[in-house]
Amino acid sequence: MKRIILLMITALIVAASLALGGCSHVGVKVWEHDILAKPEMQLDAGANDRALDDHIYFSKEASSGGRGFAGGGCGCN
Amino acid sequence: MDSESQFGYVLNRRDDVWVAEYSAMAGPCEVHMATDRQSEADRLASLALSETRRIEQKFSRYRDDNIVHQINSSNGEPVAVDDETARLLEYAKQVHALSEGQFDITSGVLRRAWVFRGEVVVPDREFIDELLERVGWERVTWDGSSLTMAPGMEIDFGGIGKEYAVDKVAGMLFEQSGLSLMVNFGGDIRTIVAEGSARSWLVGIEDPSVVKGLSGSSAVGHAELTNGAIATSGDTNRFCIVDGKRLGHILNPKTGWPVAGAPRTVTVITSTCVEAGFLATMAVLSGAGAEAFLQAQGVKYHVIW
Amino acid sequence: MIVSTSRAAGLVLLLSLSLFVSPAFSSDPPETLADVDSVLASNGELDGKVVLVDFWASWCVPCRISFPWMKSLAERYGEQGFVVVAVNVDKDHNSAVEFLKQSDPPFTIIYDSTGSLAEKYGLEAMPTSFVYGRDGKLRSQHQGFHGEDTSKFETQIAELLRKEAKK
Amino acid sequence: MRLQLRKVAFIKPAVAALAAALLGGQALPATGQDNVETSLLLYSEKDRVEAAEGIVNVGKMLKGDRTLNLRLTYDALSGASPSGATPSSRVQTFTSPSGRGSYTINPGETPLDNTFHDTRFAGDITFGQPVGRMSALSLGAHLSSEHDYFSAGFNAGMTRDFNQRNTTVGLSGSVSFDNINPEGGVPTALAVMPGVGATLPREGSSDSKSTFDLVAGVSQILDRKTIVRFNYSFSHASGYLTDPYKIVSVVEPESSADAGEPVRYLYESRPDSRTKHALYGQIRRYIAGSTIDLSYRHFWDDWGVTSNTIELFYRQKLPGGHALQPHVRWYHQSAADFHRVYLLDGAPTPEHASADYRLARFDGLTLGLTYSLPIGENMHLNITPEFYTQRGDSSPPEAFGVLRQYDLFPDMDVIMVRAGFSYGF
Repeated sequence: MKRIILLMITALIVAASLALGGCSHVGVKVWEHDILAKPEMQLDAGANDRALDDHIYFSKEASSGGRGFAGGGCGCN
Repeated sequence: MDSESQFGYVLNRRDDVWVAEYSAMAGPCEVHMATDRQSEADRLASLALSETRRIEQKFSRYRDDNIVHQINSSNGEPVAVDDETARLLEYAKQVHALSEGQFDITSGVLRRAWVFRGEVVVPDREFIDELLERVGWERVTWDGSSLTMAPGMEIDFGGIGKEYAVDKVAGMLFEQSGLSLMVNFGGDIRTIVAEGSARSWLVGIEDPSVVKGLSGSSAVGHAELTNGAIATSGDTNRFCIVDGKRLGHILNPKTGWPVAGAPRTVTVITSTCVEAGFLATMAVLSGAGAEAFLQAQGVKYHVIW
Repeated sequence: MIVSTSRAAGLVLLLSLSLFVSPAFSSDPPETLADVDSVLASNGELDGKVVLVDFWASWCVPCRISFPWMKSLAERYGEQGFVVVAVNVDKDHNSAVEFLKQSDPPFTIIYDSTGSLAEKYGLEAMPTSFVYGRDGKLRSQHQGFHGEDTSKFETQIAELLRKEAKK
Repeated sequence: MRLQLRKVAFIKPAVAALAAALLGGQALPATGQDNVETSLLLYSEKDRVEAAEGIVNVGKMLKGDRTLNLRLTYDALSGASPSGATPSSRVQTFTSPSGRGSYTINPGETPLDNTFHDTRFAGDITFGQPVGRMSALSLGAHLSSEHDYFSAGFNAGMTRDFNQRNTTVGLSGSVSFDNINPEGGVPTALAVMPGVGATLPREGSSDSKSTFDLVAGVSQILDRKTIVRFNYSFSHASGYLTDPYKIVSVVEPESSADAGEPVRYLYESRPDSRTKHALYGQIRRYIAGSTIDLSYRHFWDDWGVTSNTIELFYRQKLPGGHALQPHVRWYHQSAADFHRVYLLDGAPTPEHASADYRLARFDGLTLGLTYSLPIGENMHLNITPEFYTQRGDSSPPEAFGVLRQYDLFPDMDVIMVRAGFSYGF
C-alpha cells in the first residue's frame, strides 16, 4: 500500500513539475479562459457545502485538512 | 406649510413624480423623483435636503464656522483641507489654467468695488487696482492637501458650489435609489434616467426662439433631457450702468471690471452641471464672442443678449 | 518519519521551482492601428480619431463592468472624434451576441474568436485596452478595469482629444 | 460680431473630464461580484446523534479590488455517542460526565452516552487584498463558541499567479487557541471512573490547546478545460487533545471465568501533541457541458493514523440551467497506535489509551446527489441528499471471551440533507 501511495505522489510531482516547467503546450492564454471562468469550474465552488462536509468528517474521522486555496478562474485582472 | 416647518421640505405629487421643494443656496430647490412610493420620496427628499445643507454650510462664504472662513482668515498661514475641499480646489486650479486665468476663485474680493442693482455707477478705479493686488490663483500655494494664501486674499466657491451641489445631490439620490430623477436648484439642473427606463425630463427654457442646436426639439420652449444638465451664468437683473453702457455682474479677474459686450445670460446644456456651469461662465467671459465660444465647444446652448 | 520528510521536501522543491518560471508569452503590442484597420477594412474611418481598442469577453466580469463606462465615454466624446473598437475574444460567438443584445453599446465590434488579434497584442490580462492618438500611434495601455481609475483614464482620453484637436 | 481674431479654445472634453474627476467618476452598476450563500444541513445518525447546521456566507467586493468575506455558522446537536466502553452481558451503569447522575446500558448493547447535546456558534471573517497585479494577500480571524469549548484564531495567506496566470502558488498559515471546559471538569487521564456522588478525579476545571496549520500548494491550468491542484498541509497541535467524555473499559483477562467482562472504566488518555500531514491532489475537467472532479488525499500523523480518501464529483448539466451532481467518497483509515478496544485487568496500564471508534481502523463511504436549479436572476438553489456510512471491524482479532459475542464496531449510518441558496448581486 505504501509503495502505491509513494508511486502516486511521485507521479503527481512529476506531472506538476512538467506543468510548471513551462512546457509551451501546457496552459492557456488569458483570452482562452471561457470555460475555466464558468462557475462550475471554480475550485472553490460550493465552499459552503465543502465546509459542511469538512465539519462532519472532522468530527467523525481522524483525518482533516488537505483542501487549500483555489486558483484558475477567469484570469481577469 | 406645516410639513415644511416639520421636515424642512414640502412634498407634492405632480403627474407621475414626487417633487420635493425646499429653500437653500439662496433660492428655491426642487427634486423630482420618478417613484410611486411616497415613503421612498420622503427618504430621498430628506437625504437631498441634508446633503444640500451640508454643502451650503461647508462652502458658503457667509459663515464663520467652515473651511472657507478658515482659509480666508488664515492670514498667510497654510491651511490643511479635507478630501472634498481638496477636490474642489484641485478643480479650481485646473479650470483656472484651462481658462487662462479668466476663471479664478480668488476674484470674489473684487465685488466690493461694484454694485449691481441696475444703477448708474462711477467705479472707483483706485480701489479696484488695490483689490486686484489681492486676486490671482497664481499667488496661491496649493500642494494638493494644504493651501497658503497671502493675507487679504479670499477664496469663493460661488462659481462652482451650487453646480457641484446639484450634481452631488443627483448622484447621491441615484446611487441610493436607482430612480430616474431631476434636481433643480434655481435653474441649475441635473437629470438622470434609470437604466432601461424610457423616461426623459422636459425642462422649460426661457425665450425658446433663441435656443440653438437642440436636435429634434420640436416641442418649442422645452429641452428634453435624459442624462444631462443645464446651468445658467449671468443674471438679467444684476447689472450696472457705466458711461451709458450696461454691464453684467460677471467680473474679469484680470481687469477687475465686468465683461463688456457680454450676453445677459448664457444657458448651457451638457452632461454635468459642473461642466455646464463652467462653460456658461466662460461664454459670458468671452463677451461678444460668447456664441462663437459655445459653438466651438459643440454644446447645446441658449443666450439672451 | 523519513518517508514523510522526503515527501515534504519534494513539495518544497516543487514550489520553489515554480517561483522561477518567467512569463514567457509577453510581447509588445502593435504601435499602430494597422492590424485593427486591416481587420475592419475601415477605409480610413479611424483616421484622425482617438481610438480605444478594448479586448473583452462575455465571461469576464470586469469586462462586463467596464461596458457602461465605455458606453458613456463613447456617447460623451463621440462628437469630438473618440471611437471605441471592442475586440471580442469569446470562442462561443453566441455568448458575445447575447451580452451585446442586453448592453447594446455604440461600438465597432471585432469578433476575434480565434484570438489572432489578441495574440498580436500579447494580452496578459482581461480586459486590456489600448489607446491610440489621432495620429494612429499607441499612447497607453490599461490592464484590467478598476472603478477608481476611470476618472484618470477619462482625463487622459479628454487630453488626447483636446491636445490633438483637428487643425 | 462673430469675427474673432483669437482662436477659440476647444475645452469641453477637458472640462468634462475635470467635472467627472470632481464628482468622483461615474457610478457603476452592480454586476454580481457580491454574493450571499446560505446552507442548511440536517444530519441524522441511526439511533445516535441528530444535528442541524446552518451557514450564512456573505462575500463583498470592496474598493480597489479588495474582498471581504464573512461567515456565520450555527449548529445544534443532540443524541447519543459511543462512550468507548465495551458491551457486556450484564447491565452496565456509568456515571454521567458531570458526576451528578448516571445512566445504564442493557446487556449486549454498545454503551452510548446519551447526555450528548451542544450548540455551537462560529464566525469568521476574511479580508483579501491584491498586491500588484499577480498576487493577493488574505487575512482572517475566527471565533467559535460552545458551552464547553471556545476557539479563537487568526490566519494569513498569500497567492501568486505565474505563467500568464496559468499557475497559482499559495501559502497560508493559521494559528488557533482553544479552551475546553468539560462538564464536571477535566478528568485525570486513565483515572478510574467513580460511582455517582463520589468525588471525580479531576485535573482542574479547564484546559487548553493550540494549533498551528500551514498549507502550501499550487494550482495549474493544463488546458482550456482542465485544472489541477496539489497541496501539502501540515498541522501541529499541542495541549489537551484528549476527549474528556470518552472512557476505556478494563476487562477480565482471558484466564478469568468472566473473560471480557468489564471490571472498571478509565478516563481515556491521548498524547499532548499531534503532528498531521496531508497531501492532496485534485483534477477538474470540463467535458461537453459536464464537469468531472477527482481528488485524492493521503494523510498521516504521529499518532499512527494513516488515511486515504478518494472523492469523485460528476456534474451533469440539464436544460434550463438545472444540474445534477452525483458524488462518491471513499475513505479508509488505520487505527491510532494507542487505540485499544479494551484494557486488560492486571496488565500494566499503557501511557495512552483511547477506545474512541474514530481512532479505530475503519472504512467510510459517502454517496450523494445534488440537484441544483436557478430560481431567479443570479439566484440558485441546490439540494443534496447524502448517505454516509462507517464500517469497522465488528469482531477484531483481539476480541475474546464475552466480547466475541458482541459487535465491537457497530455500523454507523448517517442520512444527511443539505440545502443551499446562493445569490450574486
